[in-house]
Amino acid sequence: MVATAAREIRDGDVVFVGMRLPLIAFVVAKHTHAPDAVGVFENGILRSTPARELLFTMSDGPNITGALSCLSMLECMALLQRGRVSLGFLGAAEVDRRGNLNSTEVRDASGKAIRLPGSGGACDIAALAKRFVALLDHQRFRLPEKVHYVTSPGFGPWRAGRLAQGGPAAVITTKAVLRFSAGGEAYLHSYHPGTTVQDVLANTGWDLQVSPEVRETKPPTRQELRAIRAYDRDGFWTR
Amino acid sequence: MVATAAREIRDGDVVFVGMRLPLIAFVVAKHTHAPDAVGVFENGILRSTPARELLFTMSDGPNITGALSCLSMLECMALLQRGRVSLGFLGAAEVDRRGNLNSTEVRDASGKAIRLPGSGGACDIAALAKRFVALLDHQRFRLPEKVHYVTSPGFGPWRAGRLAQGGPAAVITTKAVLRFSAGGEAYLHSYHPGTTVQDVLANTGWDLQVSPEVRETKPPTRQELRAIRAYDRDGFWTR
Amino acid sequence: MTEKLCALQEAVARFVPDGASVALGLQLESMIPFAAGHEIIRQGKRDLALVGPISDILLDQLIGAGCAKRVTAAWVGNVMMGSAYNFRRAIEDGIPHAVEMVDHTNFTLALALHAGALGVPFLPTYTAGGSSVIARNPGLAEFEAPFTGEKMQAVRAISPDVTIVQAQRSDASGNAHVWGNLGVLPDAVHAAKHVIVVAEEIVSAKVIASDPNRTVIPGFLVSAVAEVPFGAHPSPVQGYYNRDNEYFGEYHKATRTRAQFERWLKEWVTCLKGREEYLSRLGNDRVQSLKVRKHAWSARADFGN
Amino acid sequence: MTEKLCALQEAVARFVPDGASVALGLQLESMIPFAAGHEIIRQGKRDLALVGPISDILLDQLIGAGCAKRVTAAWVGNVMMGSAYNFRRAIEDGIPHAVEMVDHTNFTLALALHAGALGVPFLPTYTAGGSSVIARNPGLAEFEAPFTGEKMQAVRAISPDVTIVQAQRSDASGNAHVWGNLGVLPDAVHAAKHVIVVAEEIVSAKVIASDPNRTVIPGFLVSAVAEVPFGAHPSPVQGYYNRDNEYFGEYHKATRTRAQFERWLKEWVTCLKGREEYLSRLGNDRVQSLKVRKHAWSARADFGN
Repeated sequence: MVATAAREIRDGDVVFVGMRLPLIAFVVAKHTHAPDAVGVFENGILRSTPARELLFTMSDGPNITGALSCLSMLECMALLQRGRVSLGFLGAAEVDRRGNLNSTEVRDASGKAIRLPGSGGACDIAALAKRFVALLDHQRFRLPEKVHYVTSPGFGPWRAGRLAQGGPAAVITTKAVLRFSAGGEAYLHSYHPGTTVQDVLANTGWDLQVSPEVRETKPPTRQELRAIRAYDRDGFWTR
Repeated sequence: MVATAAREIRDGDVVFVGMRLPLIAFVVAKHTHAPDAVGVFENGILRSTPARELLFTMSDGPNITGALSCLSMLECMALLQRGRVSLGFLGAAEVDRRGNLNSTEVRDASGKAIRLPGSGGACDIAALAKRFVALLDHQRFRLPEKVHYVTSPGFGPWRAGRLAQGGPAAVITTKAVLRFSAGGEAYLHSYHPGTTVQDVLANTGWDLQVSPEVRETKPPTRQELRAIRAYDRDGFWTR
Repeated sequence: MTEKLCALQEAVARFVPDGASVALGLQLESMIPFAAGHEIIRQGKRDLALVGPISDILLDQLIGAGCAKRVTAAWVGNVMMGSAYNFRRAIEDGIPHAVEMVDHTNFTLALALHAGALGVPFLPTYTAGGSSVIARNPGLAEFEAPFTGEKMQAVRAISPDVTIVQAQRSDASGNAHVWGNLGVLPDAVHAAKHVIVVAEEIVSAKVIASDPNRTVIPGFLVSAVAEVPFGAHPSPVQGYYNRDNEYFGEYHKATRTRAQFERWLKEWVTCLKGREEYLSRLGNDRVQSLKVRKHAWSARADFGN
Repeated sequence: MTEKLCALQEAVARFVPDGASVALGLQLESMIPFAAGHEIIRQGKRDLALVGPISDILLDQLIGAGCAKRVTAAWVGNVMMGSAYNFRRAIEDGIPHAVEMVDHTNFTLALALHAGALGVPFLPTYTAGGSSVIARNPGLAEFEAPFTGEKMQAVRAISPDVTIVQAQRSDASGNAHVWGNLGVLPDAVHAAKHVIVVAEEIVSAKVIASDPNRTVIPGFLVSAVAEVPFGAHPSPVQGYYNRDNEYFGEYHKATRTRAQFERWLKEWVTCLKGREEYLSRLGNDRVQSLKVRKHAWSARADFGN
């Protein structure tokens, strides 16, 4: 999942790096195919070199030492709003058929509202990055036909007037990679090694379209695995 | 003129210090009766101690060395707009009966437009400081009944919704101090030593009201003169 | 300049009245003013309107202790571990009492404070269109932009009654140096009616004046400054100490139930007099192990002439 | 990071095309990029739309040399001496040709660049109401604010084609340290399509990375960086050299008439190849006398962990 996420980063990209797993994906990309990518962190940090030690949060000391610049959150968000950010990463608790993301409030089986942490910068990345990629733990209840709280908007009428193209470029789950048609409908692009198309469909909350070119996700290369292991030695983020 | 301007600064004031003469007035006030005044300079500098050497511009090295803070122009102007600036100083080429100031464009005797440098921060100080004081070279053509370009608005209908009270608290000229009635009309408050009420009236472009309590401007004290002379040794600003 | 140096107890007692809006945790996961937050809890402050983009687990502690009436934030949780249980209990079940949640995004919250700092009632943005965030937050509204006529979102200004900042070093007048990621700190300082600075160390005015570009917090905006070494633990302060990751993990495990949290709160906050007792409880070995050892000094800049 | 280091000649030739909007003189009276301005004059650039709050006498020189089609500024003159004669000749009498003047106040110009930096079409403000500035500048307009309904002024965004900044030190990728008063520099850098950095010295990436809070200009926004010692003379660069006050006085006296200015321009700009010849002309004694002697070093900050 982390290696697949890292591959979405192109060399030279200005990447808006969200909390948690994206922190690792950025480091892996920098160590492999995208040495010239620049990372933008919403706390105000810009980095052109990967942090030397494992980060638990983006404000950890090693992410500041040797940073390219330490700005304010406003200045980093302004990069997004000016269209200077080529790719944004964010996590979500739920993703729906139209690419809407929810990380604020879900319902449990009984219909009771469960409160999640909220948007952070997720809504901003979805609204303003030129491309964005969402990361998701693949479980059926996390892929409903329609989320009931839109933290980060996907494809829809509000696209007009926004800088972004609208909707995720990819949703990378623990089982698969979903992409979106020009019409804004999700489809199965690839399934990870160890799973199957059937398994993915059975764990998705709507009748997920399957690309005629569906394939197995390219497994992590030795180089990628080495970068992940070297960075997250104890497997805190990547077990 | 400089001593009279300095006296408008109260101890503890946050003073927006404009270009040229106000730079000296601030230093004199700090050295005499207002040691706790804070100076805000539109180039981004905040100072709580007077600069140790004579300044020709607010961005001269000595105004930066030992400054309280170096910010951006936006942050300094925001102090004004938030109502955190108790007093602003500005120069002008013309002042009219209603306290409108012009430092952008005047007409010569033939009616030809003469281009002056423009507002700088003058309009902002007039619009947003809680009180402001204008400095003027007292000549009849510089005190017309009505300026034809309002660089810095005085008393008028646009006051509604602004933070400032509107209009100058005082206009300090080379001959006199003008203040304004509650209705926004200028009157002669005091005339400087060496001049007379008649002289001031003869050199003002409208029928200037005279306060029944009109008096001679208090001459500079020895302490004030000492502070001016110690700072502007060669008399560049204060001859 | 007036001397504003006082004990943290006094600063909180004077400038954080019940019912106040309080901005804190301005630099996201670093330099969170935990010592000040714990003092707020110990003094039993009530009905606070808490403002902060994230504040990691400090918001959760203040909510669990019953200090908050409202939370205006973009993200409330435990950044490393996920959910924050007190926050969930308050929102889902009204335990210990109901708390109003005003959801922002990081950007809209940054803009709200920026509007406060600029002294304008709102600022325009393209973010949040089409989201439920804008639908549910009355401080966000669609409007038509002048000049272009396009639909944009307006973010209403937030001007906190008090902003609490953690700084690396300050002089006795509250002129403070801060470095590392700044988050929303500059705007939260400028937008606030009062500012409390909690500094790792109080230094001479000369040290601060030697680098005015580092003086992110001008003292004349500051109401009180307190010296509290290790005041941000378990969050990190660049150049002073690292993040205590284990502490965040332990907190997560130790606060799953309300009863567990009450025990935790007693042990780590209400039974302690202040930061010194807290550090004793933490133990010298742990404190020492967190201190910065690999120094990385900034290249010097010449402010001479 | 890509290497962007080049000669100033090349930077100007590539990134300042005829007709471009060019922001410069961002820090008011200090760190004005005179060397870059003179290169623009030597290369005979035409129809430039100059943007700057003040730029002291550099705007006057560019106008006199016939490079400007439009000037968008808050104040154009000689700060120490008063009027700028070329500016007056151009506006009053169309000499050497007519120039369009768009008047701003310092604050509205700062907000226009801030809007450009934030990526929004306008920003709201309370300044300039009731002035002729707003009446004559189409980039300023009254509108009704959302939420409060009050009348405010909208300032239209300015996004310069190129921003030219003077920096104290930069690495070869354009990551640059700037200290002292910042003026509108941060916003002008962020708002621009291209950025040219003129640095007093090029230093190693390590020096720059040692203090990320000093890196006001992130290299990935920079198109070209040139090393030009004394590139801001006669304006001052904190820590490097002081203001050459006499030069401003001499310029004032030497440019009263068009013929005088033409002589001045030949002597100081068009007959010289570049900054080295300019400094020879200035003379070693004068250069040495301006150099900073009373050093005042910043207290160090620890970025370690």
